[in-house]
Amino acid sequence: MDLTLSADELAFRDDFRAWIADHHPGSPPSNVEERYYWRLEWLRELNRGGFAAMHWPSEYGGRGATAMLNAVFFTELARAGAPIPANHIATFMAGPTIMQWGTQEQKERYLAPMLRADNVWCQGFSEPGAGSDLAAVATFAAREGDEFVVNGQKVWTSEAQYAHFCLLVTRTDRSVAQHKGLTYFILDMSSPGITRRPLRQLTGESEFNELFFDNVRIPASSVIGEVGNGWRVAMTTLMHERSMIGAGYGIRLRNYLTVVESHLRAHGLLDDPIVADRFTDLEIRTRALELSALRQISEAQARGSVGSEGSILKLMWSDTYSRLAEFAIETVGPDALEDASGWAWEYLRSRASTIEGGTSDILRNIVADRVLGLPRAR
Amino acid sequence: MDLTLSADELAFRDDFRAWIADHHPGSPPSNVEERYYWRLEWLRELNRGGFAAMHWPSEYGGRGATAMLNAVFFTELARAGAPIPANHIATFMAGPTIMQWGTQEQKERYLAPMLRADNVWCQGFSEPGAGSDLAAVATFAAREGDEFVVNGQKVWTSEAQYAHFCLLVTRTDRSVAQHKGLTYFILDMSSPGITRRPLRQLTGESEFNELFFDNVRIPASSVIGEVGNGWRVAMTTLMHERSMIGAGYGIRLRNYLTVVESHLRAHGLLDDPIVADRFTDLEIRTRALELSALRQISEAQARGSVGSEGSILKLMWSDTYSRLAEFAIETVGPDALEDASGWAWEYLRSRASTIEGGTSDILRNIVADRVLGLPRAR
Amino acid sequence: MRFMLSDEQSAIQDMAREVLAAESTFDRVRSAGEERQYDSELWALQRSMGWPGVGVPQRWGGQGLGLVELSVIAEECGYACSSTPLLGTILAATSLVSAASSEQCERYLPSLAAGEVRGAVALTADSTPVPDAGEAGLIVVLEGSGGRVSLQPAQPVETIDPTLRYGRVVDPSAGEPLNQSPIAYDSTLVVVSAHQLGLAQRALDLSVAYTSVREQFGVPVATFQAVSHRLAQAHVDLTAARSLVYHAAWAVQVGDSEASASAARAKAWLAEASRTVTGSAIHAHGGIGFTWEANLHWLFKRATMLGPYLGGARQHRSRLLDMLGTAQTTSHETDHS
Amino acid sequence: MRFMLSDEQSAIQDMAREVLAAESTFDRVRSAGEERQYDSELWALQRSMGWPGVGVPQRWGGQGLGLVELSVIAEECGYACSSTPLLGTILAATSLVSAASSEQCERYLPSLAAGEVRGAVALTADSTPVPDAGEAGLIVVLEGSGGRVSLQPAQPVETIDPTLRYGRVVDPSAGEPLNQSPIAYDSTLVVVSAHQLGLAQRALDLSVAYTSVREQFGVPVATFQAVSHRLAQAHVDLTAARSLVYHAAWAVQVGDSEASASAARAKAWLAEASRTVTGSAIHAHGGIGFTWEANLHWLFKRATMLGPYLGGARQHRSRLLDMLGTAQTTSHETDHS
Repeated sequence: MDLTLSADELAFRDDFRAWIADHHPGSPPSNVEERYYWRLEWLRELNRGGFAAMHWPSEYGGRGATAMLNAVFFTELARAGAPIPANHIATFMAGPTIMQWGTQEQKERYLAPMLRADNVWCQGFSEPGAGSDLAAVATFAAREGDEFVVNGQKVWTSEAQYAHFCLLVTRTDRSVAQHKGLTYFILDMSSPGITRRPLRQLTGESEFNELFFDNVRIPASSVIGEVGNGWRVAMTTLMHERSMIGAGYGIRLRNYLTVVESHLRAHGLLDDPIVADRFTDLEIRTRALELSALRQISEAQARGSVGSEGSILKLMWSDTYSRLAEFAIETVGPDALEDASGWAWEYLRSRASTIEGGTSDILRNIVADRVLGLPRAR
Repeated sequence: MDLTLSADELAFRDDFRAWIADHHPGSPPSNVEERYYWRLEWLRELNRGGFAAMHWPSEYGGRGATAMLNAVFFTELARAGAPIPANHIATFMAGPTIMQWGTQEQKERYLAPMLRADNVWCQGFSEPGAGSDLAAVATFAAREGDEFVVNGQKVWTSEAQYAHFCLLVTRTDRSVAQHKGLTYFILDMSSPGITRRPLRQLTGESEFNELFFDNVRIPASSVIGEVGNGWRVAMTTLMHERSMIGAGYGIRLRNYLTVVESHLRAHGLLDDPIVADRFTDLEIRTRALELSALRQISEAQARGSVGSEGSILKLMWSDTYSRLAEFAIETVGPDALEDASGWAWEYLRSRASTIEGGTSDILRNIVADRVLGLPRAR
Repeated sequence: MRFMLSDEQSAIQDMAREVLAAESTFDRVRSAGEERQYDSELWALQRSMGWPGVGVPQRWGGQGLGLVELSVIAEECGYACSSTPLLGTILAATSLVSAASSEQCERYLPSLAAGEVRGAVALTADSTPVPDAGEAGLIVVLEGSGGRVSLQPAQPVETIDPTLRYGRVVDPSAGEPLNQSPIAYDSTLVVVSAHQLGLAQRALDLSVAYTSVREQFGVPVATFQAVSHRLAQAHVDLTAARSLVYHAAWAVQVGDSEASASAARAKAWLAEASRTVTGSAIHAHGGIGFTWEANLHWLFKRATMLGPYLGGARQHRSRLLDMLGTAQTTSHETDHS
Repeated sequence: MRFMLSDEQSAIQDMAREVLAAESTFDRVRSAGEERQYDSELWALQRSMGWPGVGVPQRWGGQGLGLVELSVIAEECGYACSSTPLLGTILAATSLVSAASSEQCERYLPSLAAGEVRGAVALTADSTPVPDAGEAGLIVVLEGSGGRVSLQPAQPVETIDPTLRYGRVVDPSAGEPLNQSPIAYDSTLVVVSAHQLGLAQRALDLSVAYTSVREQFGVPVATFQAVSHRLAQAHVDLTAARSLVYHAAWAVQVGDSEASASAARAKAWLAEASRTVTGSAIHAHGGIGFTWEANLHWLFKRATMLGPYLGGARQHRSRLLDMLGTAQTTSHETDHS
């Protein structure tokens, strides 16, 4: 048990801290689209410094960083008030998946442009009829010679409005057991037959999209990891998604907590014992999440693999985030409910936290099943 | 909508209030067994006044009271600090079940002695392997001529140590669907082959018992409602159990809340804003339960039948009771955790509230299934 | 004793639900919300049916019905999440009925009862956005058991609930003083609680319907206890809510000694339960629940806005505790002969 | 950075669990509880293994290990719910190590480390029953960052947890003053939290095992989400608990700037989580869980007793808030170069 940074970690931290000081991207634009491109430019800048994908092997432009070093990276970003770079579906999901399952040609073609932000990626897993149930994917890819012809629909594809490529899970065989008939593709988003439709959320914004496929043709060379092997490839993607989650969750929550705390202190609201007690409970929950993320990184490193414990962090995050957003809107004052207030936005946005990226119900199934080893329902 | 008492209800209330004033049984003995017999004597006394089973038809010694009048009865008991009379398994479960399903001979033999407390009853439904699942009853009754021979085991039979008769659900046919092979008996507890063993609870006391049956012979004339019809008869018993529940729960909770409130006020503990806020929330929950019990009585009277809504009251009661017991032990002071304290007893006893008489999980199934009409899991 | 709606009251409920199901669909609510304008067609219909004057005595142009009937209407408007100035107008009319002099009643009630003037009710010491105050012609500002009636326009506020026009009182000391009447405040608490109950009941009903047909892993999602038990708990919480709201409506209406305590309980409970149940309905719907088109958000947003309005859960618990302290022995009597 | 037990620490944990699984079965715990006497055989064994002195420097007869190792032992004793005066004795020894003068250390530590004298730790301003004080020969009474060491016997108290001998300090002003040392209090908070973590972890493990085999309606009850999700949530809460406890152990051990805050967080969280998880285990077991023989109650009762001991959740949240106020900018740094 030793929570001090190693010499390497310290050296990196000092380097990166100095680098950020010289390259800080400043304040975010207020327009949603401009903000996205600003974060994409920030990815390019990080890439010039060699910081775009810390955890990638150096042969692909990364630093072969340990998960712990990656956590240091994110902590420094947060400390400097710098944004999380855009295109994380590329750097955290598409990249590692292609490294593990892709052909040499695919690696050469796709990996490097991700870090230069020349390729923006989105993820086409969820469907209206499937939701949390990947095995129920219905979007069908029919083989025709050297091509597959895709018809169907995806939902909840974030950043599809910017994306050049999509990680697409389809069904290619309806005659075998559900999760065996899946195939995983890289889809060029400029292919004819793709319709992108923004999905308006209860916040009024559209972070997500629906994608419709009408006879979209994909070359067979764009299959990742063999026809019929889509389930396993998709699991790789999801595991990488979960492995990046811990540090990111902790930072989001801590930053928000700090904003709430500053407001409460500035307005003397912590003099109210009930407010004080609830706030401090939320601080403890936030710290517990940060520490649990670090602990899981240590354990994953020792074990050499990422496990299902990311589900635990996600559950902690969504629970604490929802509580914090409710607490804030009840506590900060009567302006909180006004349309333009940041408090209102966080409060509304927090309602998605128990749904997006695996509903809390599904995650508790995973914890029960894979962590506790309880017998499965069906 | 009119929550004032009717003229009849008012007249009864005034009569009964005056009667109690003349017949009050005084303070309870501290010994558990003596207290039970004291409550049994109170049943006899009530019976002499004609109050032993308000809801029974007058031909059996009751008053044909509406559920609302019965609620008035219980409210007056609580107001006077008089105990709930013993033998409620007879008056609220065995009696109504025999009235509905019993033969003329059974009615004549069993009903009247219940109110005189000459017959004490217990309920043999639960089994170690069955728990909440009545259809899984394994205690077997094999027919031999005019008799059945019973072997098996029951648990959680409260007051079996005092009982002369037991409402016994057994399996008589293993070849048909689980809930079709059941038969319901009246078992004479003096029959040879019955072993009663007290079941020690985490409070250290033994409210409940285990019953073991070793070739216990029951005459076929003791079947209630036909061989193979046990499931339906048992449902009648359980429905009557639930119908008595509302008023009783409200009274128990309100009396306990009043004790807590007096203590808090006497020690100035309500000056603490967190304590005050929690206490008041519990008062609201208690009042909501009392009012919901009254509302359900009104609705059941209008509809002419008792529904599954008793489950809702039980859920409210166990939730509020557990919260109140925890609140009390955290709040009343450092003596609360001492062995002999009433606070400690309530706290420990409250842990059974989400288990006994239908676990909260089963009750939520019932609400989901029968009240909300959601599709069933299996 | 009969603790349920009378046949007449049930008939009012059925009629209101039927009318609103046809004339206040979520399509209508959504377009009102998106345009940030009331549904003027629905408002005209509600006026033609006399709803603004349901609780106003007949001599001032109303229907002269009681607080229970008013609560039924308010609940159904919550159930439909309808976008009209009805809530503020009945709140203003109700508080004037009990706190205005007969001269003031004469002056203000007929136009409120007819819906010619739109009303709202605010508290002096509270800057929580007031529903329907944004376009109200008359605002009752309550303070303690007294208050004032003011014709000064409020400052409009755009809130997270664009289906009602919220506002803040500019000068709480403006307007004519009213008589002392604790019932004015209690009545408004009951009406708002009833509206919140309707919002939550609708969210639960939508969830029951959706999860019964939506399939995941080959079965309706409602067959998973994670879903069904959450909805069952919501039903339990709304059973408590309904008992508290309608007991309060009756108690305030008949002047029962428990009236103020009961109104405080109802508002305290609904301030939390309405938001919790509507929020939990969003979760029960999964990803769809978070979309604009799912319509659940209108219920959730309004439930959120009405939580702190006229005092939130904590304030009413604190008021209740004071009342319990002074009326300890009588507060839980169910008989009031 | 390595936020997990070292191989040596894991070995201590494995050894402790193995010994206690054999020598502190629930049969032994139950008979100690029923007789209201410590398990003297187990205590002799713990003494022979040097556990009372795990955290005592070698020059005073101990093993000179750190707070992390001490927490591991405390957690395992909680896991076994063992009935010996070990908890009080290591608490007393630990607080003396940091707050006693070397002359006092010389005088008191060797006998505590050897288990010849049994110890306990109390707070001056608190009459919560103190575990192991009922038969302790030495009591450290902490007050602020100072305190006293007293040889005066405590007043025995029979509590709901008869597996430990509780007591109350008779005269908090008796005894010799100690040096000022905030670490004394922080260390005791960590050790008690670790013990509470062990209690809860055992309750969860028992529930996982039981619900995996116990059948209802023809399937293991753990296949019902009402059961499995409750256990999953308990696991999430204990994941948080473990992170907080072992971070606090490390931070106090190395004198990290976050030490006191981290200790307060651990105690605040465990005071509630330990009771909640052990209580929820009783429910998960159904009727069996409520019986004397199910043994869960020993865990639940001790978790309840230790909740308010050395300050409950509210007190530690309040302390934490004060610390956050004064050290706002550094409190959430994870690097401490």
